[in-house]
Amino acid sequence: MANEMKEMTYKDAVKLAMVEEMRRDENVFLMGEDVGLYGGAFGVSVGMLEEFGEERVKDTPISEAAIAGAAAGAAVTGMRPIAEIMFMDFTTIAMDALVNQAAKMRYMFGGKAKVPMVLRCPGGSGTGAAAQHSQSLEAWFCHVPGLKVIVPATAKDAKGLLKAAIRDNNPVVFVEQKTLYKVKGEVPVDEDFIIPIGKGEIKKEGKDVTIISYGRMLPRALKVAEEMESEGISVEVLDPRTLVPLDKELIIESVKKTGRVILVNEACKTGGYLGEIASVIAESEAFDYLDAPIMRLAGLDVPVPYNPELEKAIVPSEEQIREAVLKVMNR
Amino acid sequence: MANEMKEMTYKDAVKLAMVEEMRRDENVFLMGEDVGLYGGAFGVSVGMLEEFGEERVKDTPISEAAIAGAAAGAAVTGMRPIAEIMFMDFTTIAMDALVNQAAKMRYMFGGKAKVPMVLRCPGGSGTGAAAQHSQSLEAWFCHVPGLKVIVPATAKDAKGLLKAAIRDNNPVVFVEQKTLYKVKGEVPVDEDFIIPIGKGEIKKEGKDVTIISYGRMLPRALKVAEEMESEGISVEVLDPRTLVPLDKELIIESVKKTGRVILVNEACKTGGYLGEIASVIAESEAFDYLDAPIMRLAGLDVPVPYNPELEKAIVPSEEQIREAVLKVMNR
Amino acid sequence: MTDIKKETLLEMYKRMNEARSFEEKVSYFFARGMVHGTTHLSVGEEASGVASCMALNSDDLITSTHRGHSQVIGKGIDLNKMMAELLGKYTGYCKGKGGSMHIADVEAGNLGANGVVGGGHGIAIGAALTQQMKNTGKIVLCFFGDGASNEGSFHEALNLASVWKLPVIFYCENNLYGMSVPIGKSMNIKDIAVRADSYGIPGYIVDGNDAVAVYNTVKEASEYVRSGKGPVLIESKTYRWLGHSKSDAQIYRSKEEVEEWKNKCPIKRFRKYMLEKKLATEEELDTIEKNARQSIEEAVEFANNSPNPPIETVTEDVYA
Amino acid sequence: MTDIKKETLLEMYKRMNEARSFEEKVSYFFARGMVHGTTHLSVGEEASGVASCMALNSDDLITSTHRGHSQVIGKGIDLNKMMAELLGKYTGYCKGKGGSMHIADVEAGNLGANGVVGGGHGIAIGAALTQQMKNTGKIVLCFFGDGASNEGSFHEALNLASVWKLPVIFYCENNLYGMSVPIGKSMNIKDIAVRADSYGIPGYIVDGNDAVAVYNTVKEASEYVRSGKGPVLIESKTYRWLGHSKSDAQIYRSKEEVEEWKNKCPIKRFRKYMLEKKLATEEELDTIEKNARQSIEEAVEFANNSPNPPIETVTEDVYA
Ligand SMILES: Cc1ncc(C[n+]2csc(CCOP(=O)(O)OP(=O)(O)O)c2C)c(N)n1
Ligand SMILES: Cc1ncc(C[n+]2csc(CCOP(=O)(O)OP(=O)(O)O)c2C)c(N)n1
Ligand SMILES: [Mg+2]
Ligand SMILES: [Mg+2]
Repeated sequence: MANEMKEMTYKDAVKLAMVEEMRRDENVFLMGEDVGLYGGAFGVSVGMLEEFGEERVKDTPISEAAIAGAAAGAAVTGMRPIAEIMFMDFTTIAMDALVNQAAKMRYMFGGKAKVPMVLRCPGGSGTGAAAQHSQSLEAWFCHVPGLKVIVPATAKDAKGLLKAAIRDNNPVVFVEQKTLYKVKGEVPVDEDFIIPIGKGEIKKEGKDVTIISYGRMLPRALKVAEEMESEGISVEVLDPRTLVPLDKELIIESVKKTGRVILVNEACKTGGYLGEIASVIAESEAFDYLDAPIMRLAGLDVPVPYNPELEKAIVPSEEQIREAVLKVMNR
Repeated sequence: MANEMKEMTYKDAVKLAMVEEMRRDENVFLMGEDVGLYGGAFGVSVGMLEEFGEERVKDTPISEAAIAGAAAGAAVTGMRPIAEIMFMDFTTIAMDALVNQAAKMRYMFGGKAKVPMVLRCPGGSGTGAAAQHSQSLEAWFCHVPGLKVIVPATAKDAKGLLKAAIRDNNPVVFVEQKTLYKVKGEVPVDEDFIIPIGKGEIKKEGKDVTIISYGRMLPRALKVAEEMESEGISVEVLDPRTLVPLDKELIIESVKKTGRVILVNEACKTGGYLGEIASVIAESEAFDYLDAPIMRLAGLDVPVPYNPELEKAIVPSEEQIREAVLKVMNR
Repeated sequence: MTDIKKETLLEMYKRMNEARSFEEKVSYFFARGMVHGTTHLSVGEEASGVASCMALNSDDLITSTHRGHSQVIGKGIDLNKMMAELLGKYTGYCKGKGGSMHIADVEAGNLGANGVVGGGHGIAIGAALTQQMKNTGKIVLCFFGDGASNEGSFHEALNLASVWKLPVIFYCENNLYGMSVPIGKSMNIKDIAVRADSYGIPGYIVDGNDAVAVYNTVKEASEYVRSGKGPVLIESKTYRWLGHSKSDAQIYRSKEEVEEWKNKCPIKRFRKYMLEKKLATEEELDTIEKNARQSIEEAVEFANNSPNPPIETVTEDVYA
Repeated sequence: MTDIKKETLLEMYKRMNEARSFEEKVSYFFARGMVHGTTHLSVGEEASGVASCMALNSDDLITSTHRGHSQVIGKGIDLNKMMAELLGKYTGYCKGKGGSMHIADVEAGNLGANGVVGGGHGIAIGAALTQQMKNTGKIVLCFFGDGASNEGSFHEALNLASVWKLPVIFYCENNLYGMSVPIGKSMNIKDIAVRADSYGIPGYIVDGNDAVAVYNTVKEASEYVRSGKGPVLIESKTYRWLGHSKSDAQIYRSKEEVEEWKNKCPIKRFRKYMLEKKLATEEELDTIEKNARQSIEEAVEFANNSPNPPIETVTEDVYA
């Protein structure tokens, strides 16, 4: 039982985490635009209204600032809100509440407050929704002390990490991946299955080169890694899963082992979080083990275009990841 | 005449840039909270109302989203607005207009629009204004394709770069430094003095180690660099001035020359722009010239505290910069 | 009140029919997975979108919305380029980079549809500021939905526009729903027009399915606005027949409600009106309808024959 | 209407005097550069800040503002810890990390002053949601200024609170100015209370310099709100005597205007009222005033004798 697994989609794993925590703790509730009867723009919360009622699955007006602000206010007074922002792009409207209020309240008040809220939002391109519905803005939140930032790439991680986020006493930005919502994976049934925030995972062991990736790019990295076995290149794939706090130890150990590292995400390259990861490596003892420059493979520095071919072209492809591996291997 | 210089404060240099451009081009105007009679929270625009009238120096309601939105709308229809956000911290309220609208309009519309606006805002700690009035959030804007980002550290650069920003056909985020407002420097009188956006400057030549710094931390870096001459360490100080576009060439050349690099700013370290600069170096040919790991010296990952001693402690001190130099020099 | 010129009425009828045909075609494409992404159709709202724009001068400006096809067709758009954009083609208004949610033609005064609910409010007041400062005599019409009127950007923009007396019409298309949430659950007022009082500006309510009423209301409002008296807020009451976007099971409303509104079809109603008033003949109107459908077929053909954007354009147009 | 208990009236008078003395002291410190940063004084607004809070139950909650000293003293605060916080001391409410703009005491229901104009709106509705969901019977009073009522957060919060019938009083201290901009240039309405209509909630206007009127209005409103009928908006008309913050030459208003308002001193007025109504004797009131000044002297002493925060605390309290 404790180790029982069930196959489900990433989306259903997100829902299961919410449902389990709402059953467990009456202070947990969900609010957001169209999360009730409609079940959310991506159907993540379908059925939750039926189980928990309008009291705990709350449709809001289209007011992102109020959603995030209300979450902060509810959290600091004893609730554990989960606030859904329909697309990550619309966190732009919630930034003051999230950054200046939720993230800073504890510190500004000398440690005499806690703000246990989760802000869920789907990020990423690949759905043909163009420039204002496709961004990957996680780097912004990583730059705000007081926030934790999670980007799960598998159904299992989604469940374990969202449960951890809901139980955490800090504001957590939980970035879901639109294009992974329908991807299935094995998920522990155990209601106490939690993945600690701040623990990365080696998704595939290897010894020649480390690929560090998260979110939508992770499956691509894994696929390439598997394929390269046949070419005699042993690729390790590491998923930090949590961006803040970052599992530096795991990263440094892996890079020390392989001596080569490629970082892959889909956010715009300039100013993205890969720069942080690269710097952590460059500043660490792993620097001396590097046999090749640290390589970032990220999204192009452009808004997300509508045309499907253009849209595809802005994020790293399997082919590009492959080439990157060959390059750092000097092949 | 063409090379004539005048001593003035950083603040007055900012004003002079605005005044000259407003005289030159009737499409340029200033709007923001209390920029008129009051002259802005930091007195930057004192006197401008008198010269240009309420038509062109416009007090707004306290509505940051509308300020940035109106700037975008005015810019795309033929004006060249300068929008002041009173503190950088309040750009949190203007993010949708700036990021989803202004920055993306040109691209979303297939290149058939231009958005010549400048968003001015003062950043940084050191004034006892605590967590919501002291942030250095430039990294956010650097991560948004379509925006240019400038952080001048001297009166001369402030004038030359702001004029360039006003003449630029793209949205530019111009981050002023509160604690430098009263610092004086020599400024060219020439009304056509422009510093091209994207050109960094070697503020002091050296050969042993490169310090890359900008904004408030630059004078500190320079001071330390001068002092270290007597200890026989030759420190080069490079100010990128423009963060996007970044003068990669200048950076790479400098690092190739010195083989050692320290990056200094006051923003929170995690997810800050130093990570980008570090990665640019680590990915470049300069990597092979590195004799020491790339070192970042940035702000602590905490909200800005009120107490003056705590506030001082969160940003790199001259002493810490000094130690960093000694460290990379293995002394 | 109705001294609208016959040619204007016919043109209006034409554009309403083009909008309807355009969206029926798009809906067909989506149902068959022939288009990428999503789209938001305004079927049932044609009078609201078209007649409002037609009451403007042709060089006035608009900001449009995610549900903007009727609006921009009302403004007078090249259907070929619009269809091409929807299909992501290089010949589209945005060279295939924008799609349905970002159709724009800045030169012609269409400052863009917007993927952000309430995203047009700020742009509209800025555009109006330009008209005021340059003294162009032009005005701006800002489209938005009932749901958008709950965004902070609505409040900030209306307030600023009022204080500065900007020449802008805030035109709220109240179709009774946000995505799935009925207005009764997103605001505690019956008429969005009352919000005008918060800014000391006139508020109008108009039956958004009555093309003539829409036209006259916007005309009247535009005179007020153009004269320098400041902005107004118009609430246009209407209804969308189809789902919010391509994937909407519509469990939040009843079939009866939808049917009821289909009976209030703005196109049929306008047709009936013109016939009753003898402003046009059956034949004339039939021809217009046929031509409208024809124009859309041609637009599809144009779009289908258009190239995709060259891949290297992906990095172009970020900076000017 | 005035059946306010004598002890309440006297306590109110005491807190108003404490607020006045507190700020006079702070003003003195600032003038001499003895305090770090900036501060925003509410001298002249004591009735508005104090009497409103006193009309609440002691376990009700508030969100305060950058100009919040009268507000939090009205709520009943430990003056020692407050002064210590202002001086950045470890014994302050926020261990010296917050300062004047962030004085908070979450346990006592003070959810914090706010450096962001309009920053409290969202927090207040969230706190009210907690009370509603947990059925505590408590309500929240959200302070903000006339200027703040032009922020988008105001609009979003009032609308959401209205739809959800949250137990929150939105209490606008209209002191006629933002920083330097008079309300006539930041909004096009005479009374901010009219904005209540946009949300279908009751709006009240009260003379913010009349302590008894403020008390009674908030009392009445709190009964409405506590009974589950949803939020209300109260506009309290008042005036700040001093500059916006420490560095303000006040060229945007005339000396006469300031003098006029000084003549409407809320403390003197309240004193006169109590004497006329024979609710207190001169002696009683003198003693209260003296004690108030004394409390502030003691607070200063407490603060001065308090340690600075240990430097290593700088990295504490970021995460729970
Ligand atoms: C800021 C923002 N929040 C949420 C959304 C998702 N969304 C797109 S359309 C829509 C409903 C908008 O309702 P309304 O303004 O009434 O316009 P309608 O769709 O009814 O025409 C929502 C919630 C969005 N695009 N932008
Ligand atoms: C979001 C934001 N914008 C601007 C400021 C700068 N600022 C501080 S107080 C103030 C005036 C506020 O006016 P009002 O709300 O009327 O309050 P008052 O100061 O009159 O009490 C301004 C503009 C701020 N702190 N926050
Ligand atoms: Mg609607
Ligand atoms: Mg005020």
